[in-house]
Amino acid sequence: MNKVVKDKVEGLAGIESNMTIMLGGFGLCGIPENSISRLVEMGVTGLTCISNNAGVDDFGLGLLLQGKQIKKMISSYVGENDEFERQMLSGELEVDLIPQGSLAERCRAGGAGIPAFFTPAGYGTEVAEGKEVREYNGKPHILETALTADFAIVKAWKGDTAGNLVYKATARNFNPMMAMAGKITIAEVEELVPAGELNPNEIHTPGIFVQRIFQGEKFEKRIEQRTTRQKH
Amino acid sequence: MNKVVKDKVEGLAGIESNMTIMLGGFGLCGIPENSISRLVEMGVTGLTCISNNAGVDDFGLGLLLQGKQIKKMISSYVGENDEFERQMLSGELEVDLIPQGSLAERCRAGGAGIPAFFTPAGYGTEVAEGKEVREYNGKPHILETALTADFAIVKAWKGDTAGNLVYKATARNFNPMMAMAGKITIAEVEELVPAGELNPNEIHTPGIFVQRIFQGEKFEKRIEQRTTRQKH
Amino acid sequence: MSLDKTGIAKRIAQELRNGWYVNLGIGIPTLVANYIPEGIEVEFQSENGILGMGPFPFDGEEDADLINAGKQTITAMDGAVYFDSATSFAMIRGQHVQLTVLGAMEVSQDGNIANWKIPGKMVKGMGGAMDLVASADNIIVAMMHSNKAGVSKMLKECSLPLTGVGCVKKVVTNLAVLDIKDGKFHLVERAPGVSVEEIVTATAGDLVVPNHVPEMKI
Amino acid sequence: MSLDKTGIAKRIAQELRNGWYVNLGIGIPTLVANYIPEGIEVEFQSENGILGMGPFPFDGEEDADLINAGKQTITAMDGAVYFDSATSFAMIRGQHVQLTVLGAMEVSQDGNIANWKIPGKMVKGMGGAMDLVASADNIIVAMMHSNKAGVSKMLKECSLPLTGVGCVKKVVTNLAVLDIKDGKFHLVERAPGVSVEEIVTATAGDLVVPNHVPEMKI
Repeated sequence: MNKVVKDKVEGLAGIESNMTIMLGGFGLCGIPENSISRLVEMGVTGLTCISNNAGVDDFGLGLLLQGKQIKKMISSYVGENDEFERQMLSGELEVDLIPQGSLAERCRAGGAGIPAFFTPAGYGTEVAEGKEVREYNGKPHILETALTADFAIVKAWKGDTAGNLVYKATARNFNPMMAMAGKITIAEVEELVPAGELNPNEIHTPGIFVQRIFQGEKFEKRIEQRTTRQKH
Repeated sequence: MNKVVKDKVEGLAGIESNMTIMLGGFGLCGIPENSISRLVEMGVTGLTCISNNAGVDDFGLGLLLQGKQIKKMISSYVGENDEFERQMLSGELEVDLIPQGSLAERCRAGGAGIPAFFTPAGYGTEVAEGKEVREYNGKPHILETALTADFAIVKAWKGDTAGNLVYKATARNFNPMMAMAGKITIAEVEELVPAGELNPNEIHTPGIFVQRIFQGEKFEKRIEQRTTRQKH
Repeated sequence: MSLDKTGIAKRIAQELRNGWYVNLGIGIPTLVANYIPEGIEVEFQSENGILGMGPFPFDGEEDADLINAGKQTITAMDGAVYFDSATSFAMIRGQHVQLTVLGAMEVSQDGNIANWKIPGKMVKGMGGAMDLVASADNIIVAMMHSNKAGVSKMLKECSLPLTGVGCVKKVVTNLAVLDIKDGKFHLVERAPGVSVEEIVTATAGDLVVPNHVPEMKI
Repeated sequence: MSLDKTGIAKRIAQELRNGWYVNLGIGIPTLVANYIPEGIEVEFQSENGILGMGPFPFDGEEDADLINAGKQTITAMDGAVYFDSATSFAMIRGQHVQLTVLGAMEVSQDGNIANWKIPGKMVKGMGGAMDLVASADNIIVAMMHSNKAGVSKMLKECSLPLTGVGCVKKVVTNLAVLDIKDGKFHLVERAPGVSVEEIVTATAGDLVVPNHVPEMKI
């Protein structure tokens, strides 16, 4: 079951303007850098992007914002991005803010064939407006629905030709759920190995969720908040 | 965060008659053998057991059935067990049969604070009786609720003192979800190692879900259907 | 001459398409794995937690921790992956599995299926079958056309408790290949040497028979 | 003399109990990790996917793939584990995390909290805060008693869009420790050298003041 495509060009073929795209990552950690740069090159516009964050001004999804390629962002946290704030406050950009846990669970639900579920998150806030409320265990919960996307683009540390993926440390974050929820899921990996080289016990995303895989050309892996301490 | 208890005696302390207990495993694969033998020794009765299967006549949960320790079974498949069938058909044993995927998801939901979710499984069957039906994507779904237990007992291949668990091959099955859904979760492992020895990237069940861990004395690991082929 | 179980499995194997993920139920469906057509690559999912299931292990190489949903010892192919039951049914419910093949006690002409319970007599449980039939777009039922007493299992309505409703679109039996649509069985192919009359007689539900019914090529 | 941020963190650290899993928000809450009382072992969860978060890395040892929810480079302790965001919030929503400490713009006397949005001015998003406050049984808010303009953040009702309702039970500010119950703030402790009058003045919501208000021990 060979899922390998040559590069980001072949990997992202078929993505068109006005589509809905999920992108893995938390901040700049674990984002599909090569695919984002390809989206810039492709010049597709009117995108609805589902991603926990919106990058920074000159990296990550910020690059798509600069080019006004995004019509709508579905995210949980969008600070650290001036251009984003400007477009949002001016009304150029639609923004749907979702509690982070609900965002993660809604993506998982989309991939898992669960069309809706109840969660306590957001009850009593504007997030709950128009949503069904039901009490369980003496506590109000709201009904949230699944999220899916035309394409999901995820970034993994290692992947094999069958599409199995392994993430590194906290670069895992939203990638596994989004991989499940794409009608077509594209994985860019730092290292692509033949099927059989990954230990089947240590794979995070089974290849069944991945339709295309390629090794990224170059990973800058920019750090957003470099915090360190001195050796004594 | 040391979760280690001495042995199965200390591990299962506090389990009382009439409690609800989840037990990991699929068939006889990945079942907490040492804990089951301890439940037999303890002689607790009136148990409600949530487990995908009910063991065979002389192994796994079959041992508890022999001693009439189980009041109710919540399972998806209970074949291969004559004593089970006898108790069920005679009405001695209450049985709640649940589609396997719904069982897995209901345990996960219990552990994840999701009180209810919609699934297509079982619509139009007796499983759906009395349950709310709602259409999503043109397809009817039924509302299923979360499952939790007083104690969850799981079996892992390796575990560390912080309660982190790694399962082997298909012995993983229901263990991870049940580990999440126990008010108190007990893990018996084949090999117990110091915290720091397991690769944090390769852990299946984070220690936060596990309250007690011990190394099992002895694992018979009985095979239910030994199927092989000849070397040519 | 009607097909044996192997014949049914061989015919179903012809339905496999390159790149599919396939879930095979216990019994006849399991045999399908032995007859994958040349040039076709598929991967088998077993709902207890493996994708990329391989053949049975060699004598003495069985691993108690590596079984399929039928509790049989198996092996793993290169590229295989293990996962938990929730993830397994996420694959199934989320329609990531392209084909499900399973057995049945009864199938009705509106696509209902019963295969998990005989009230008062036999209650093994539905296992993963209810999730599979409610989720999959592409379900093939593999079964004998009639039961051991000679009573048709292809019915107007199922008499046994249902496993799923309106979900079966194709049935392959020892006598025929039938499609189910518009609330009727449609005869598509007959087993080698089996007459249309035999199939009509053995089918209790409404059966649409075209002018020409080709013989299966196995 | 009111507390600085470090003082607030030190006071909150006294609330830690042995064996707890703790989620610390961005800002003052992060500092709590530096003042764990002797003999107390806790483990820190960061909602982007780590349990067993350690201190910042040494210069030159930063790993872009290992950050906390504040996007800061971190390290992992022995026994740490990484997981995906769905699992992370399963821990939070499923109440496996014993204590959540987070900041706020406003808290009301019925336990409501607002910390994610100033309409028309600032919209950063709620991140994980709504899940955290809706799920946790034990939430401590760490904040300054008043904003930079001197306006109280301890209100009868929040004026900003809410993050959660009826969820805050304890607030530690630069001036005091307050419990919230029965729809009122209750003064529990005052910061060293801070008078009850100062606290009363700085609290816009209803404040119950007992006869004796002990001074914090820091």
